[in-house]
Amino acid sequence: MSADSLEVENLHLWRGERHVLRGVGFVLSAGQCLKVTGANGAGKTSLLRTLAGLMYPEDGSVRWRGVDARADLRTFQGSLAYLGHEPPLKADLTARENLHYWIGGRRRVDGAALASALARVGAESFADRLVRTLSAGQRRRVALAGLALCIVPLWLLDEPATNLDAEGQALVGTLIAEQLARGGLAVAAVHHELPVEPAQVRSLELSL
Amino acid sequence: MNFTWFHRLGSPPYTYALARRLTPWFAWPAALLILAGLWGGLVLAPPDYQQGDGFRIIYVHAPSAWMSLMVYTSMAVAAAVGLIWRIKVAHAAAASCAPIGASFTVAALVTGSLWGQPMWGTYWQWDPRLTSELVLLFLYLGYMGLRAGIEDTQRADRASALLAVVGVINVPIIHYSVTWWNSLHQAPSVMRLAKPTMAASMLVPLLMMLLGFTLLFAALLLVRLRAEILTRERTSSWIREALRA
Amino acid sequence: MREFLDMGGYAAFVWPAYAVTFAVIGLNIFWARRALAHARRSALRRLESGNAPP
Amino acid sequence: MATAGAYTQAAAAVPVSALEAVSLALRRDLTLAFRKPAQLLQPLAFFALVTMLFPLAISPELSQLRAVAPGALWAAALLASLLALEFLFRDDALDGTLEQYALSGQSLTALLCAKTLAHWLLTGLPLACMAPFAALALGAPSAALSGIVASVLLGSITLSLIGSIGAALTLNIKRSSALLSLLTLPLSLPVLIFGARATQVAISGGALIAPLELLAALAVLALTLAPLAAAAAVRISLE
Repeated sequence: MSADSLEVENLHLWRGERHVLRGVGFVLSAGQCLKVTGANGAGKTSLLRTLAGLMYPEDGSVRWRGVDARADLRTFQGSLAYLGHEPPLKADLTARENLHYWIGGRRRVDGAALASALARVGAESFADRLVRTLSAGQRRRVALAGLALCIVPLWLLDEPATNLDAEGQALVGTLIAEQLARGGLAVAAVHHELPVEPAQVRSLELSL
Repeated sequence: MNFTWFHRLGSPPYTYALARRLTPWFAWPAALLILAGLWGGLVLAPPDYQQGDGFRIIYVHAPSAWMSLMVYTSMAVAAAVGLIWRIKVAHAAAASCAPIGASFTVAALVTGSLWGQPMWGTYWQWDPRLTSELVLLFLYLGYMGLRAGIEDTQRADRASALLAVVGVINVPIIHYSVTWWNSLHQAPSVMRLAKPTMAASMLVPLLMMLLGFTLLFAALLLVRLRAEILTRERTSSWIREALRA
Repeated sequence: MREFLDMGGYAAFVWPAYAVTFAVIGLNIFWARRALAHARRSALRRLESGNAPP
Repeated sequence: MATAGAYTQAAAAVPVSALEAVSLALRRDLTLAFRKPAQLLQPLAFFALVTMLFPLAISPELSQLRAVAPGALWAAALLASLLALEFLFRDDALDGTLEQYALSGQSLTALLCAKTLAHWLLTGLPLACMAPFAALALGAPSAALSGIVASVLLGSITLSLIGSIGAALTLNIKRSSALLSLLTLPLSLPVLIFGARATQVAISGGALIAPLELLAALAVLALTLAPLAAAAAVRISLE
């Protein structure tokens, strides 16, 4: 089996009249993190969604383990975790239920694992409250608990540290560091510094 | 098998130039056939022994009804090609079809009801063909509504293409169920000229009209296709040349 | 000629039917040409404004 | 350097079978629906209300109402299920759940099937349970009720499935309810025709089997094709 790697070549994406991605390319191998920066509207979210296979670029390719990701999209998508800039949580379910249904659809997960993930992100005090009653930062923490349970080789994170306090931002760094230490990859769109060991971080700046 | 022609058709500059060159080859024969069919249908064909001169509406009603169905089918085929192979030109063709088809569906409905008045004694009869035609009009309107509702061209292309394919699968089911429904209620079905016994002098103008309308559709499609390609295309070098020409 | 225009008493139905159909044909030709002219104009504008990518 | 194999060993996360994922999706939707019972009642109240309009608009004479009962019943059922369609994917699209479904590595078709099944359990099934009362109010004899329930049960499956395509296509269109009806109603006509016919036969006491078979055929056809189309439509809407 070839090593986990994400090779992106010459991505061009159009949204209506806008040329959003203009020849984006990078190579990322196991244990590396790509930090994507750029002004609002520079296409950070579009890049992540294109990498995830949600958007279809007009040109260019995304290769996973040396094979075009589109060749077997479902398997590729099963080996990635995507966290959009809104936490994918249902307002009318509790934090714990949300994780149960969200992560449970991807992997086996028992109550103990859920509890420890929630404890890890400091969410045990509000784990059984409806998400609609949680603050933006608390929701983000619940989403991070979900991410911590996504043991998959590729993480695609859109502004993972928004709405978080300093401690929460450090937590994002720890989670990414763990993912890299496992031999995983991460692509994170951020507008401030990622609290991750600089040696493992590569950078990509998107311009307007 | 050699699919080069298929890939070349997928290339906008090639299709644009081809459409431009082909248009007169469809437009003029269409005009000639329609004029000849008009002369044959209005002047040369004898009055029907039952319907008198009223039957002459068939020379515009039947071609319009044929257009409404043929255009929908063409649209669905183009849409499916665009959806499966992600060919922009095919989506452009599908988008060009809808207004043409919808307008001829309206023509078929109006001429049908104008034919109905002298034959049935009422402008509207829930006859299976007219009813199916009405449903078809709603399918066209839905397609155009969906297309207009989505701002992003690519997404509009793909969403409406899916709708066209779903619609074309449903058309025979709808037609069958409407016919079945109609047979239960025994409504009169008058719009049935005795086809096999139709005299050649009546039939030939009809065939000319059918062919003429089909060629007219091709010509209209080619012109609209060029417009759609121009609005979609982003590589400007060939556009500059195409516009200069 | 009058006989022809009278259409055996069906003039009130035959002629409107033909009129509607040929109006639809005429409108289609007009719309198609207008769409093309419009697309050409906006493509030219895009080229001139230099907004279009190479 | 870590390889794919190394990652898998470290992970040891047990994957989920498609069936488990589907049942989880189903349970999620049911749980959510019962947290908002008012939303569940709306289509039913609407159905009752529309049924009530007919006696008021036509005549209180049961014998007259009986003649229009099949049409009234099915038009009301069609409109009620249309009303409920708007909730089918809307919330999931807004909060990112659909995105996660599409990226879950499970078959999106199967997951959407689960969602549509949940939708049918919450709207089609209650409609079928209410149909006999509406039919009685419109003058149907009590012998006809079982046939009416059967026809609404079968027909509403198809309505939910066709509706799922329309709902998926209009996902990110603002104020889409009129468009949703324009897309869905023409496709639903066969259900209306066969369903009303079955109801009519049930009321007049004829042989029900033929129209019910036609309804079942439609349901099978919709069951095989609609989830594929809905999944494709959701993917297009997420693009």
